[in-house]
Amino acid sequence: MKDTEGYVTADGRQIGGVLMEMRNITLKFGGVTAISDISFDIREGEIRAIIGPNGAGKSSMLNIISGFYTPTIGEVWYKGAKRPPMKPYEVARMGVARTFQNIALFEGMTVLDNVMTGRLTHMHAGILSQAIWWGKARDEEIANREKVERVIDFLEIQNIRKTPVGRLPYGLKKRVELARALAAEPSILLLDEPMAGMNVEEKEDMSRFILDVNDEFGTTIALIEHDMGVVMDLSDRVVVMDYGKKIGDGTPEEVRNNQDVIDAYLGVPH
Amino acid sequence: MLDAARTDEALLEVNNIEVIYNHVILVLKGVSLGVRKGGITALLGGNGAGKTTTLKAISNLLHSERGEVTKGSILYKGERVQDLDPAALVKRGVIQVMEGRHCFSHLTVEENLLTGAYTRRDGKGAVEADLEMVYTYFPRLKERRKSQSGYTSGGEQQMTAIGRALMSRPETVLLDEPSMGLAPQLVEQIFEIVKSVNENEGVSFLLAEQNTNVALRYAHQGYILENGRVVMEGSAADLRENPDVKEFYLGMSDEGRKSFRDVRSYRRRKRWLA
Amino acid sequence: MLNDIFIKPFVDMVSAPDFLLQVLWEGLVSGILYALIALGFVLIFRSSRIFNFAQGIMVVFAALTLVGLHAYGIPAWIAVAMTLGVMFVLAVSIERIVLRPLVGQPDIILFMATIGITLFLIGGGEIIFGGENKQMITAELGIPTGDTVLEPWGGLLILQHLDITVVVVATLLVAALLAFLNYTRMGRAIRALGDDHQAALSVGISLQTIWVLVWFIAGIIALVTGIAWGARAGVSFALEVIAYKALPVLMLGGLESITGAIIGGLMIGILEKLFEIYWGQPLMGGNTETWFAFVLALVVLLFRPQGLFGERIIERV
Amino acid sequence: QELYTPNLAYRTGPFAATGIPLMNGQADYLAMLNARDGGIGGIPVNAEECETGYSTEKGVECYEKTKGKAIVTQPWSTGITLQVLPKTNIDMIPILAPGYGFSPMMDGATFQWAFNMPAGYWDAADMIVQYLESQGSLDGKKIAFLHLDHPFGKEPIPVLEQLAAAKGFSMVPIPVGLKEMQNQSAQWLQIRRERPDYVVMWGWGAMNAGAITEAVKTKFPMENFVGVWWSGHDADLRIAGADAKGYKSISWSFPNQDAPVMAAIKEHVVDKGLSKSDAEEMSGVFYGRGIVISAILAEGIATAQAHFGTAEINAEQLRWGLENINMTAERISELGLDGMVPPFSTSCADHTGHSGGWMLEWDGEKFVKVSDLLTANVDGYKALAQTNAAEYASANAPWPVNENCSATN
Amino acid sequence: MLYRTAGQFKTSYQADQALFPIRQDAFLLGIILILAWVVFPMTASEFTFQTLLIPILIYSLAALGLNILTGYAGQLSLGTAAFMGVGAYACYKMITIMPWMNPIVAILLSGVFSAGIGVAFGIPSLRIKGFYLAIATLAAQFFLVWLFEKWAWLYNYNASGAIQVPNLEMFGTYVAGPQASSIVQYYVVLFIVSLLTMLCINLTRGNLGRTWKATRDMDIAAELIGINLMKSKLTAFAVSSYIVGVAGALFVFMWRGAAEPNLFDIPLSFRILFIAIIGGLGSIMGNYLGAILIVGLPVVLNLLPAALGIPIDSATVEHLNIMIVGSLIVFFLIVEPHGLAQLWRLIREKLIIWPFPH
Ligand SMILES: Nc1ncnc2c1ncn2[C@@H]1O[C@H](COP(=O)(O)OP(=O)(O)OP(=O)(O)O)[C@@H](O)[C@H]1O
Ligand SMILES: Nc1ncnc2c1ncn2[C@@H]1O[C@H](COP(=O)(O)OP(=O)(O)OP(=O)(O)O)[C@@H](O)[C@H]1O
Ligand SMILES: [Mg+2]
Ligand SMILES: [Mg+2]
Repeated sequence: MKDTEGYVTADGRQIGGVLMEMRNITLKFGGVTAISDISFDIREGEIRAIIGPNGAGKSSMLNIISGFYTPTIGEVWYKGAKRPPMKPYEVARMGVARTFQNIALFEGMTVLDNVMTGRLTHMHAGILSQAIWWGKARDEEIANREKVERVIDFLEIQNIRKTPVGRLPYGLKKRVELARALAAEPSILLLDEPMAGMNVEEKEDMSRFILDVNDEFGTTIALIEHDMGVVMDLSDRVVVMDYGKKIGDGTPEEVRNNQDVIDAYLGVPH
Repeated sequence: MLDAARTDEALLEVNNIEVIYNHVILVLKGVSLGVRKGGITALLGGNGAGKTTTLKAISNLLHSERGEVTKGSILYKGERVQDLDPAALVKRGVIQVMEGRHCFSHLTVEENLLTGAYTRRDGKGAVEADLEMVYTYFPRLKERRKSQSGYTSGGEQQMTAIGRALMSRPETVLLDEPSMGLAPQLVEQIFEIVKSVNENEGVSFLLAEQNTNVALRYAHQGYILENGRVVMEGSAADLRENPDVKEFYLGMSDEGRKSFRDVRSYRRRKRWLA
Repeated sequence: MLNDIFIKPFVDMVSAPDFLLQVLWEGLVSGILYALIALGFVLIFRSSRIFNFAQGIMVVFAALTLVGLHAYGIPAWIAVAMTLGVMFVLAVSIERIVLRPLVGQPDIILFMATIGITLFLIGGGEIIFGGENKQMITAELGIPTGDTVLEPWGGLLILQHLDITVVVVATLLVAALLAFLNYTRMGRAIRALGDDHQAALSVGISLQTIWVLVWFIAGIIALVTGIAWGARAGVSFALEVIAYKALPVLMLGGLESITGAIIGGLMIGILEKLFEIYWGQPLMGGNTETWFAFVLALVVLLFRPQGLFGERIIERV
Repeated sequence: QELYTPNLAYRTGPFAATGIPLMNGQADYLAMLNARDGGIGGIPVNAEECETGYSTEKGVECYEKTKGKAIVTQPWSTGITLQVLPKTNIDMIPILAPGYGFSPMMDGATFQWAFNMPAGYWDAADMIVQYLESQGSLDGKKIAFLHLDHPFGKEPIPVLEQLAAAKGFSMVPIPVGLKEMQNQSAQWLQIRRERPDYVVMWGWGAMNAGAITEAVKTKFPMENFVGVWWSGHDADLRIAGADAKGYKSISWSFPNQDAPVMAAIKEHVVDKGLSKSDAEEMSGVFYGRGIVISAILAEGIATAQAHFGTAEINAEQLRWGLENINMTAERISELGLDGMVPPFSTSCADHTGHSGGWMLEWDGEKFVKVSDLLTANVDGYKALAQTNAAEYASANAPWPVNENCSATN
Repeated sequence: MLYRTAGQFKTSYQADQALFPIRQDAFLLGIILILAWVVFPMTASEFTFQTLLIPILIYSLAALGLNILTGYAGQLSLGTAAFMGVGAYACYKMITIMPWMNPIVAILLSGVFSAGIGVAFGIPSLRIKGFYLAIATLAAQFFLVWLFEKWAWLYNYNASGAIQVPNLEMFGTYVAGPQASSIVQYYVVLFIVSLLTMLCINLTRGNLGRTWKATRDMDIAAELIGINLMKSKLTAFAVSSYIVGVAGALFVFMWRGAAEPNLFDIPLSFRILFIAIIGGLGSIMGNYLGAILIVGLPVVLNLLPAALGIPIDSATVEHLNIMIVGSLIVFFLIVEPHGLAQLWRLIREKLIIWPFPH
């Protein structure tokens, strides 16, 4: 498959060319090698899962993508160009949004404000305009509020709009986090265990949201998840990591029958 | 010993408790449940149902969150324990593994485990032996024993937290979402560990879980919490067969498991009460 | 100008080596005293993440209690024992009344609470002891007061016996503390508490016991500090301001490190003295000691945000 | 019917140690007058204290609180003095700041409402230099000026500089920060390096004890160490005890235990349990100074009462009284203050009085007089005072100046 | 159901973003404004102006400035007083160099200087966090106060080393200096404080406010979602120091009349920190509540014994005062760590559901 070529998924969706590519990534922390020489790509419109045992280096990989860690060796290519070293906020402004394994919401703010922060990269009014709440600042505020409300509706969190996030239960927090990421209208969305700590019903909801985002906005999604049911059902292609190495890469079908993957991670064929 | 340890003797009784946070937010609206000696009791329910709150009410960790038990009583071995401080409760053998890991991030993994033995007075040797036991349960921890736990992965922290609780040689363990964030084979493994600790050491468990499937496979007894109320209780086997539980908690419909991709319409939750 | 900054000070140092030695010695002694106050801070910070602003006033309070009790005719050493008793009661009451209801609150709230305690102790202390400057009962405690005069290179070096005693006692105290924290079960529990109150509670570490213990130890340190400072400059509430001196020490050494407190204290004590004598006084009108330590610490922090020996700040997502 | 003379006292805070004996002396003298004579001119004095803790902010609060009824303000700190000084022009209440405050206040024409008799800081500087000169020529000598780094500490610098130029000595100012008062090793190292012939100290509060202990430690010859009057507090010296023997302090007051007023206070106040003081404190310099301060105030009141023919005088009348004090030796002895304060008199143009003072020396247990009455050479800095006063007036324009007395100047 | 919000529906986001979406709040604010602009000035005595009204307003403003930095942007600062000092000295220099300058303009401009210095001292915050930063701000505190003392140009080489507010006129009335009357000064202060409060409300509810709060709550996450931490922290330092600087200028020009360097020392910083914290971090209204408590309480406590006829000397009152203030701080922190503003919010929540308990 060439970089620019897409492919068609089992359920008939058209996937585009390579959006993001990790080339020979190695990441070391002092003596610990969290990732060693991993390469893979994420294609436009794809739902790409990253799985592997605990401590395999999955979250670290996401952190590299979003610029929080700088790889010891290796390159990140984005939209066909090598990404120079960047601050995380610059990466975010290039259209990369994410959620976190240990929820990283702004606990002191309301749900609405949290989701509004997702739109910060789209708002540019100056400080004076904001101070007098007039002109650009005010228009922007209203326009973006509308966008945010759409996301809020979409994720069905209308009724907690004005609740401070600190008081919410875990599952809802995860949803708010997703809302914040979605509000940014990213071209690629990184989800780190979005369904941890949810029951089946909630996972179903969450799956639904993920699929819809992917469907409606064509957002590319990279997903870390431990629930094999979810991974197998949702993802188009799966990377499997173990101890910082890549041990498998392919469609869910291929991965689930890969003996290395079974040994290292699944335990039993799923 | 096996089932011999499991008796009908009530170890922990929660009677109709009400919990309020911050003086205004009513979270538990009369929850009653019982944990039998030597049993594994599962506490199920959706996000925000109040599972964590219930566990914290029992272990008396609510105070530091500005929560309060305003009504009802909590008895451990027939004795009222509401007014004890958490440390006293640990001395009595009740320990909680908190949701979301809560490791001491600047301590190494091994130091974390050793703090679990803080209340113990049975000598270094015994503690060492238990440390080895935890390491055989979780070999990954042995590899990382000298790392500061703040720098270990999510799953490793979860193992540390559970291992730390086991280090106190508890009688009763309150486990809050032990499977969260763990790789599938580890989830099974942890529940196996729970089972074997339960069977071999006679430790009773009260576990709050989202992973209903696994939880009901390992538990003897189950409660389902919705919106701060117990809406269903019974033996694990009964609950597994209940059609509502099947649909909402196990993701099974009549035709068997459905693909997540196929759940086309959002399911509206059916509430037993509300 | 450049000559004044880069050359002359060093020429001065070399040309009067006995004076330089004296400067270093004075710096060392002040450094040890700063470190002593910082130790109290560190201990409490480590066990509870409380930035205990009251440490300074505890020094005054301990010293005044000692002197006050002695003034009632109680023999010195019994007064010391009784003062320790008072510090224990203080530790228990602070834990009961202030800390317990505030478990799990944000750091800044606890910090404020300690300022509240400070005010309370100042007000209460002045009512009980009055504001007059009192004399430390140095002789009664058997602390040597004379001095030894050395003549290196034909110059003059005066070493106060009191200062020597302070250095020795402080060294012993630090050794004891280090042993306590590193080789005991309590030590580990203290560190665990610092990381996560809730989790510590959940494994059965009793906040109450540890906090009382830690505040009591801080009280003991305060008494030692109070005796040392009091012997130099008398005991009055004006001593309270020296607490500020401990802050840059903490910053430089790291908030949770005993070693850091000592090394930070010594570094600051010596460097600020050198700077004041060789640069501050000739070039800047003097009195640079009010800020030099802070600026030095600030510069160090820019390179090591957790101080020289502080725990690495764990930043993960 | 009373004379309300509030006192902005400071018995708390970092300077309490020095404040308490002063306040006690002040209070006890007025209590004695009330008990013995039924007050002044037949009406009792209400010398209520308002606690400032030496904080300027609290001081202003006290001023605002008391100014409604008060006939005088005793601000008790240079900071508070500076703050209320401009307001007195409008509120028309005299400030009584004996021996402290802003030295150009000696220009009574400009500072109509401010009084710092019997002597000001510039007088002190001049007298100290005179005394040192009497020990031998100052030409080519070096004097270290150890002072609190604060307006108070900097007050005498202009005069000292002037004198240095005139007498050929060099002056090295050594500031002590408010937070370094108890930890002066750097300053004393500097003194050791500079090897001055004399150290002159403008210290206050905890700074004094700090300096004296440091001086003992560094073996600075005590007899070459002289302080201003606020640096001569017995309790500060007692910490060093015999080691501080020879230390000197210029003073316009002296605690003469044999003065009749002491007996009167004992009889009417102490024995009735009305005093907050104790025997040790009462024998000290500061307690005695407190007495003198109240005596000056009382004398001002009495003068005004006599002049205006009414016992119940108001603030403006008291101003006249304070301007026309004439404390002759006879009057001093009449008041029972023998040997406690030098004679002086004030006028409309001269609000300081320039009484002069004695050099006191610590003999290991107490202060004793070691000089005859020294009087300052006021002419040396009169011009300076006038320039400063004029500057002050123009910076604070509109600033009413008392035209009537500029002629008598 | 006094505080009933049901039935007040919002039909547009604009309405929802109105300053006071709840009618009762708007009503309450109206009352407060009438009190502040009309009733107090008409009834207050000189003493009340000088010891309560004016200082409370100025302290509230200073606390508001600090609150922007600490409460909103999460950067703990112990150097507030020094920045007030910068504002005061800047204003003093401007007024003495350019005596024709309009005093209000000068006061508003002096904030610019403190904002500049604030940004300079804020730069370390990019690397230093939490208490380390707090102590680092003490470097600013001590260094600046030292500079005020040593740099004689700042106080025009006054012999006393203090700055003295000259008499300043505006529209034919004195607004500053000893000749100014309290009521005029009160209105000037009230005007400036109201103006800045208004701007702060807007800033904190808008985009910048969210950026700050995000930085405060979790700076790593904030950076990962696209917030430039440097910009966020430095704007917070700038805005905060601006307000603090203006408060400093008001402090000296509209109230104290004179200032010596050590006025701007640590106790003042702490005082303002108390106000911000007791009032409630991350709240605007809290600063006012806090200032009323911290400024008003000692005044009242001082008057109390006399009013009740208890014979107690003023030093003891002062000692008791300090003790009471200390214990009240602890007390309020225990009752509601998030301050009086939060207490009010809880009361309001209770009122909304009143008379039902939940
Ligand atoms: N500290 C708190 N302050 C206020 N409300 C709280 C607090 N902690 C929890 N709550 C509220 O209590 C309710 C129950 O929360 P709890 O954490 O017990 O749920 P849970 O069943 O454990 O959910 P999850 O499965 O998501 O962990 C939630 O609605 C939550 O908003
Ligand atoms: N900042 C860091 N410093 C040191 N070690 C780190 C750091 N970040 C991650 N590691 C180590 O790198 C390894 C990979 O961690 P990572 O969080 O990526 O695992 P993961 O695959 O996400 O695991 P999990 O499924 O448990 O979340 C772990 O062993 C972890 O301890
Ligand atoms: Mg992970
Ligand atoms: Mg939970």
